Amino acid sequence: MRTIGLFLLVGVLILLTGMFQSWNVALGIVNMGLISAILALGVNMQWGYAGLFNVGVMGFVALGGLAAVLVGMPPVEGAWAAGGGRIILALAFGAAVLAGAIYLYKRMTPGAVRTLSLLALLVVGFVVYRRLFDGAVEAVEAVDPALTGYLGGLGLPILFAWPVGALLAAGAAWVIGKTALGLRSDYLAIATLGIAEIVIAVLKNEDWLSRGVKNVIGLPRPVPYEVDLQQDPGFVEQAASFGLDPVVASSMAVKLGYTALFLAVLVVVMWMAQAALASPWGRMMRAIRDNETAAEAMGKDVTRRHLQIFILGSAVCGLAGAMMTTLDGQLTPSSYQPLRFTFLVWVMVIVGGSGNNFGAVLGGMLIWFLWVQVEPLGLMLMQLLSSGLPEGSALKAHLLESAAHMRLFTMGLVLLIVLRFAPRGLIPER
Amino acid sequence: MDFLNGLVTLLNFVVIPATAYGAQLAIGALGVTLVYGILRFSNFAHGDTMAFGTMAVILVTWGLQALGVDLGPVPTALLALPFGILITVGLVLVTDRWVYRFYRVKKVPPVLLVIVSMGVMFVYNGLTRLIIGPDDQRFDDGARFLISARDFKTWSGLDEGLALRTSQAITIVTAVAVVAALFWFLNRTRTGKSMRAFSDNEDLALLSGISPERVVAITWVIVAALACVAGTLYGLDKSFKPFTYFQLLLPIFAAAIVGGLGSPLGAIAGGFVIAYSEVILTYAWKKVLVYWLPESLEPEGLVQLLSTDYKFAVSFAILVIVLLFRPTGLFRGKAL
Amino acid sequence: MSEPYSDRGNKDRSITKSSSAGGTMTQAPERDRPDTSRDGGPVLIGDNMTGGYGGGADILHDCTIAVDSGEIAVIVGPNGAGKSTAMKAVFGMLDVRKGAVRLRGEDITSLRPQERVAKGMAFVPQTHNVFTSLSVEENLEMGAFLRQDDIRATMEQVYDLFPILRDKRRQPAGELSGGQRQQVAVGRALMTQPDVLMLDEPTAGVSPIVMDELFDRIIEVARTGISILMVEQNARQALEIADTGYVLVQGSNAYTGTGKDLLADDDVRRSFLGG
Amino acid sequence: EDVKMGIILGFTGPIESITPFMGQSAELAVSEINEAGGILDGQMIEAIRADSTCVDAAAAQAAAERLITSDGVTAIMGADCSGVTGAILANVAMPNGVAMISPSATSPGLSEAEDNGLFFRTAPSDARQGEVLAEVLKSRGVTDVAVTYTNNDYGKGLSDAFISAFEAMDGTITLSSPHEDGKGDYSAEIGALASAGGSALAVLGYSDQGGKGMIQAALDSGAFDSFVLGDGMYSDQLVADMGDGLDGSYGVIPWSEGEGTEAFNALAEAAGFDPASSYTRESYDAAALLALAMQAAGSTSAADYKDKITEVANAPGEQILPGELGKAIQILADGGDIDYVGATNVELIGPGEAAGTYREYNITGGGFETVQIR
Amino acid sequence: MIVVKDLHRHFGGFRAVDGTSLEIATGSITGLVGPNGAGKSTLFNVIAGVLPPTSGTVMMDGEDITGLPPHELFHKGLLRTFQIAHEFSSMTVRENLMMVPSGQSGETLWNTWFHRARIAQEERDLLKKADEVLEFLTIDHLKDERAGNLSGGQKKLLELGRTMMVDAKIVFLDEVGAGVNRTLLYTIGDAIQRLNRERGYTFCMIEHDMEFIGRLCDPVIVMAEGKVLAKGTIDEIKANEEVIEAYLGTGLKNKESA
Ligand SMILES: Nc1ncnc2c1ncn2[C@@H]1O[C@H](COP(=O)(O)OP(=O)(O)OP(=O)(O)O)[C@@H](O)[C@H]1O
Ligand SMILES: Nc1ncnc2c1ncn2[C@@H]1O[C@H](COP(=O)(O)OP(=O)(O)OP(=O)(O)O)[C@@H](O)[C@H]1O
Ligand SMILES: CC(C)C[C@H](N)C(=O)O
Ligand SMILES: [Mg+2]
Ligand SMILES: [Mg+2]
Repeated sequence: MRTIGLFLLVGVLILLTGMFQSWNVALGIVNMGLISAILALGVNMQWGYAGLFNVGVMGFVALGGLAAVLVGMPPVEGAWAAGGGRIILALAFGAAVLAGAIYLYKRMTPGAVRTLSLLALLVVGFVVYRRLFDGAVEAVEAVDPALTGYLGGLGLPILFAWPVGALLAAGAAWVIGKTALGLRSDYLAIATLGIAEIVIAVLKNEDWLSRGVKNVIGLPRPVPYEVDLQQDPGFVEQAASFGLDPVVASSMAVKLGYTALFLAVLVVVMWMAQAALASPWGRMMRAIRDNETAAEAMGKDVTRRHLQIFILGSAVCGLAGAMMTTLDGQLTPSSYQPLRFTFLVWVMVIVGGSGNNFGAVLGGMLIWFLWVQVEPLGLMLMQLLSSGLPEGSALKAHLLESAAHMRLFTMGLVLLIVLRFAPRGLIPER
Repeated sequence: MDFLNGLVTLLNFVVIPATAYGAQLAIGALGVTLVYGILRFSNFAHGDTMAFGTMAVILVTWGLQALGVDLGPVPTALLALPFGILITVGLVLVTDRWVYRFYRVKKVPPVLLVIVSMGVMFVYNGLTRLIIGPDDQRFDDGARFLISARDFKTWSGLDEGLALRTSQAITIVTAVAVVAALFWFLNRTRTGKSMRAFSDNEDLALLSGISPERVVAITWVIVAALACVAGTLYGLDKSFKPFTYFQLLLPIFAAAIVGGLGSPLGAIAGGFVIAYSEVILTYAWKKVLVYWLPESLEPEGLVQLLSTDYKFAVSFAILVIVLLFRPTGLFRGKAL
Repeated sequence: MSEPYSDRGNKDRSITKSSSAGGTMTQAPERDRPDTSRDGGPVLIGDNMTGGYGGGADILHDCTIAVDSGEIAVIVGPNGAGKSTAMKAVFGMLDVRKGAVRLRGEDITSLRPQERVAKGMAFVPQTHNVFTSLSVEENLEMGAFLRQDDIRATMEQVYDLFPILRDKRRQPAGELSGGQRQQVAVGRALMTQPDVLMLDEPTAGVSPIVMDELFDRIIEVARTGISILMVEQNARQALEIADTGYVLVQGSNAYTGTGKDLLADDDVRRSFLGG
Repeated sequence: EDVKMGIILGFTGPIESITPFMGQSAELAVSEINEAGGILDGQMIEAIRADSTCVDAAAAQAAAERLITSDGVTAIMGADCSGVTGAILANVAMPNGVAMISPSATSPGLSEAEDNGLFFRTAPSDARQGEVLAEVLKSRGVTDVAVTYTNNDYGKGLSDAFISAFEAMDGTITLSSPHEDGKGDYSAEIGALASAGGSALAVLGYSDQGGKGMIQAALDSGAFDSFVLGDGMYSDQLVADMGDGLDGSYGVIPWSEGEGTEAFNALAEAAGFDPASSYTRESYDAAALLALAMQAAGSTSAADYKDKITEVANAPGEQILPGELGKAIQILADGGDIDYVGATNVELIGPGEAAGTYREYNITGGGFETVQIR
Repeated sequence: MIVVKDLHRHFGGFRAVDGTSLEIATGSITGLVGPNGAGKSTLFNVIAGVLPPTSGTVMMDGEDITGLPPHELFHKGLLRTFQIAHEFSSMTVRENLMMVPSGQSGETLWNTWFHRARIAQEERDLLKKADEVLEFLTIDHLKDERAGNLSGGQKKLLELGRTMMVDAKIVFLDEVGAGVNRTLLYTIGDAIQRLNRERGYTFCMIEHDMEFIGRLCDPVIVMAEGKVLAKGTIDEIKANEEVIEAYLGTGLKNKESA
């Protein structure tokens, strides 16, 4: 009941936005809200089901974004010729060295000999790798750096990027999980946070991969371009029959296209999450979250399950990341900030109600709505505050000037108020 | 001579900056670690508490300067510090009363407090900017250097300079003093022990007659003081800019965690681990090696292990590695 | 400690059997008893307490628990009967909806636990009863948190009672064995030097030799005038030393009487003491 | 009926300290026009601010979306940072057919972005600045420098351009090391750069961000004593803060000498803000150009006025300086032609971006001293 | 049969288990007693894979199981309870039991999406079984209560109940009796004997209640200071001077004679 009421509330908020601001704004919020909901679902799986404190959401989202580039952009021909093969070779070599090191570490008996041979392997491996890699990278990055300077992608339809984004994130999660999942709570948190920073550092600095901070813009789209629609007489006619301006209609049509795609993904993910949670699998996960020692003693392989859920949740984050980059139409690594891509998602999960999938979805939609709307809200707040002051007073001027900073202030205030009235989240776990 | 030149280079570009930065992180991390250790949550508002405290100090400093007060070579801000601390304590206590207490009484799980502290962070963030604006503020006066690079060169006759800033020296001394005091307080005094007892088992603390509100209040007072001191020292050394203080949050958390959450000694150690790993791994060792190695062995390249592009990533990689070998940090923190 | 040693033998008490669990008011045990405390009632009484956890259903139904100075009162009963709940209610750790808690005649129903400590009460809960990250010695110190005088002598007494703790004084209590922890917990409460000592299953998990020590010591403590209220599953031994025994069933007083009487009662033996 | 113009800048976020001035500049142009009677026969322009956050593409798009579809703006002055600018252009401006003029997005990549003729900028692409900077060094006989740049599209693009130009002139780059803005400490970067050596350090960053931190760290440790400064580093505040530490340093800044700039400086000072803060001039020009183009087209629809932007900005026509916007509107209303000079001598070339001239300056005695205009 | 050979477990310099060797015969109910801190729980934890041993081996039916993780031991039929109850506190009492059996098809994600009918069937059976166990332990009225809200003794019962959900070979009980009402405890004792006789479970139990031990256990092993002090029938143990001195104390003797 409460669930339905709250979802209705969000619906009404969005309708109001549509009526008082514009339907385009409302749809824009819905689209990002849907993506946020998926992201929140991913985090909720890790935290709400299994108690894994992943604060590296940003990293997985970014990997999803990378997938969008790698899948969607056309390959840069000259770049492949210049050194694409060699880069792949270098990377494969690097991976082989690491695998060899792990093999040695496992096979040899501990002692000075092992340490030395490991060290030797790694040092030699590193030098050779850099030799192979650096030259190739330089060559690739030299190909028209202002425009390309990277390898490009596969030139496939961008929708393929979504599963690929999930896979990429899952792969990263596997590696991270194998190494760091032994850590408890806050220690795992900071490790994932660190790893996310590393992912972003790679995206920012490996220009051959995705142009680094120079950004990739103009990603292909899964939906038609507004301009094309505006020029399509059929469409214009149809718009007119609804009494709509073709420009407005076109951008709404495009947004609705995204909405449909995102909604479809959300429904599938949600169904899978719900089915899993309501089954013995979900019960087992809750048991593990409650008491790992006891779960282990009851025959549950805690490590494996943690890894499983970590990979799954991260894959969902990667999926959402790819969707987001698709919606943006561009990859801008420097825009990946922990505040926006990790902590805000956490706010969504907790405000929504951790452990509850519907809560996560609600939190995603609601918090995103607020994140966008606190700007005018903050402005309003300041006008309200300063309305009593005499026109032209220095304080009033100062207050109005600071209005922009009320954005985060308002966000904080709203957050605190919501949590005060729903400390276990809006839709608590059972 | 060559050896000395090499040594001075090393000191000037590695040891001194890393130590000072490490100490800055450490004092910040102490605040974080204390909240974690006693109130049991990761306080995201700490960076912005530091910013707020620094702002208070700056405003008082300006006031003092306007009155014509100055301390000679020592920055006036130090005189303003006690006032700043008072203001910060006030803010933090009010926050506790209005915000955190509600959740404490409800015994909510720690993550919720983490999220609540994010809300507080946003509010402080707006507050600071509302009062002093988002801009850079310089407020250090007095002598900037204890030893400046140029003076050192003339004095020693070496090719390389060595610089030590007043603020760096103050920071290092403060860090050591504060951690010693805190360690003593928590482990030797009755109040300190009762705070640890409270964090360990709240109900049982109650049964021993320990007043929770008192413990919490003392904790916040200390934390606010630490935040104010850390922020001010940092601002003196670099400059004050609210946005940077938010950015400091990550390395501060990293430091607190590598050291072992809840452990004051750990916070100090963590600060240095983070600072040193950043500097050492990305330092181009060529210059030092040129002085120290015979000519035949002189390196061709820069002898830089990793480019500074990855500076931030490096410190986090170190952190992850440390945690893999010591899963609850260097000083065995809590795993809640 | 200034309480006079009270006569433990000459008491005329018989088993009172309540009509049904949670039913009508039972005859309150203290009414049969000659007045021993200063103002007429027992030193500590949880009188007709009704209440439960948070917003949940009531666990206690008109439950009355009392202890007089220098006396040992023992509560027994099946698991989940509400014994621990009754103790917590007396100590102010949950809301008592009906009834009252009085200490030396003074109504303390609305006092917070830490205020009750200041009034001379001490409590060892059944679980989570040590500070796991504090050393054994610090645990004991925390027991004496409100005391202003020199605590070293008391600490020595505790160490004499539980010698193993002396060896482990610097070790975090969380690293102790189950029985050792239990000893720390009791030691912590003794450090308070209370007038009323409340123990929730103090002997759970301690070895026979320590258990005997503990019971001996409890008698000794009571002789100095301290009132002792405890829950026990080692019911036979406990009732042997008890002045008053309470059998709780489903949150109500089922039987009340002297320890010996309860031990002699067949019903009680069979249903609650293991034959 | 008012004409609405959006001003999208990062009022919060990493460049929050320069955006207020940029916003004020743009509003200065707007109010100047309004005082002179507005455009299109007395329609007043209403400037509406929105927050681009500089880094959060999604939030920036949402803000732009709201400006256009809810507030009904018909032109956008902004955005500021190249990343969000690209996002707004592709996802909001183009679909809705609204023109935008960015005062400060300087990434070379934006030259090639698909824009349906709707995107312009009053700042030159960094490709050009890199060349100018290299020439300056060469003319001073400097052969080896260390480079540090802010790690974003602007810094990276500028340093790429500079390095390739400098190396083409046989210069040596000892080490090129990025720095992140807003970080706590730059000793690691300075350590590495100092060790690599070089007769000067080229700082291609922001004057109140990492760029400042780098200079501070270099001065404090005595690593470098001469700096070559990119456009983002031009700031009185910086020189004031560093004391005599910057004496002997030099740099370039998109500039225009002459009446236009001076007129703007006077206006800004009268309005009470610092005209020399980064991108204030460009912001004024961007807002002015939008208004003038509307007047020239006689319409507030971008479909009509977008082609007029280049026309009013470039010759032929009567030269228009800051402070003469009223006059310009009158000329246009009378069917005349103007060549908007503005605060930066705007001349739009190629895909609608400023050609830009640069001022080479020295810092001496705590002030800037022009060496020449390139 | 479990064979522990020269097992050590040290904490820093402290030898909690100090060269213990013992055997637990298949089909027996072996009692393990000893003073507080003798190393009994530590020994259990090492056998059950919670703590790695410092040295020494543990064999189960001829197979070396030293250091295997607990979940693998569970699959080999080795179960244990905890001295300090480890319930899943936010789950209901019934769920606490239903989660125990391994190999539930509903624990595989794939099945939760595509084989829902099979899962439903299994769940019905589990539910029935769980309810039976709860009834036996007299806490069936609490089946939908959060396990965290149980009383101290009830949690102990739940610990025991979990071992009754599956077919085990050997069950290690760490003071299940502490805090359990005596009347109920003897019912539990009967159940243990029945499981032992009818289903062939082997039990090894730590307990301080000598009467309870006496009723069930043969043989009884006494540990002290990390080593085995004595082994024998309950009467032998009670008569052993060393054991009396270290563990039983004279009080017991007095009481028995009294
Ligand atoms: N993590 C640890 N660190 C240090 N010492 C420990 C640790 N765990 C246990 N010990 C010590 O090992 C000894 C044996 O403990 P153990 O729990 O095995 O005793 P026990 O025989 O089960 O006693 P009890 O009957 O009281 O449960 C104790 O003295 C205890 O202090
Ligand atoms: N925190 C709680 N919240 C809700 N119900 C609780 C809580 N603690 C205990 N209960 C319920 O109250 C009833 C009485 O519990 P209590 O702990 O008082 O029993 P007890 O008599 O001490 O039993 P035991 O001998 O097992 O310790 C039990 O049925 C239990 O389920
Ligand atoms: C305002 C400046 C910080 C913008 C910068 N020139 C960019 O393109 O990102
Ligand atoms: Mg109990
Ligand atoms: Mg034990």
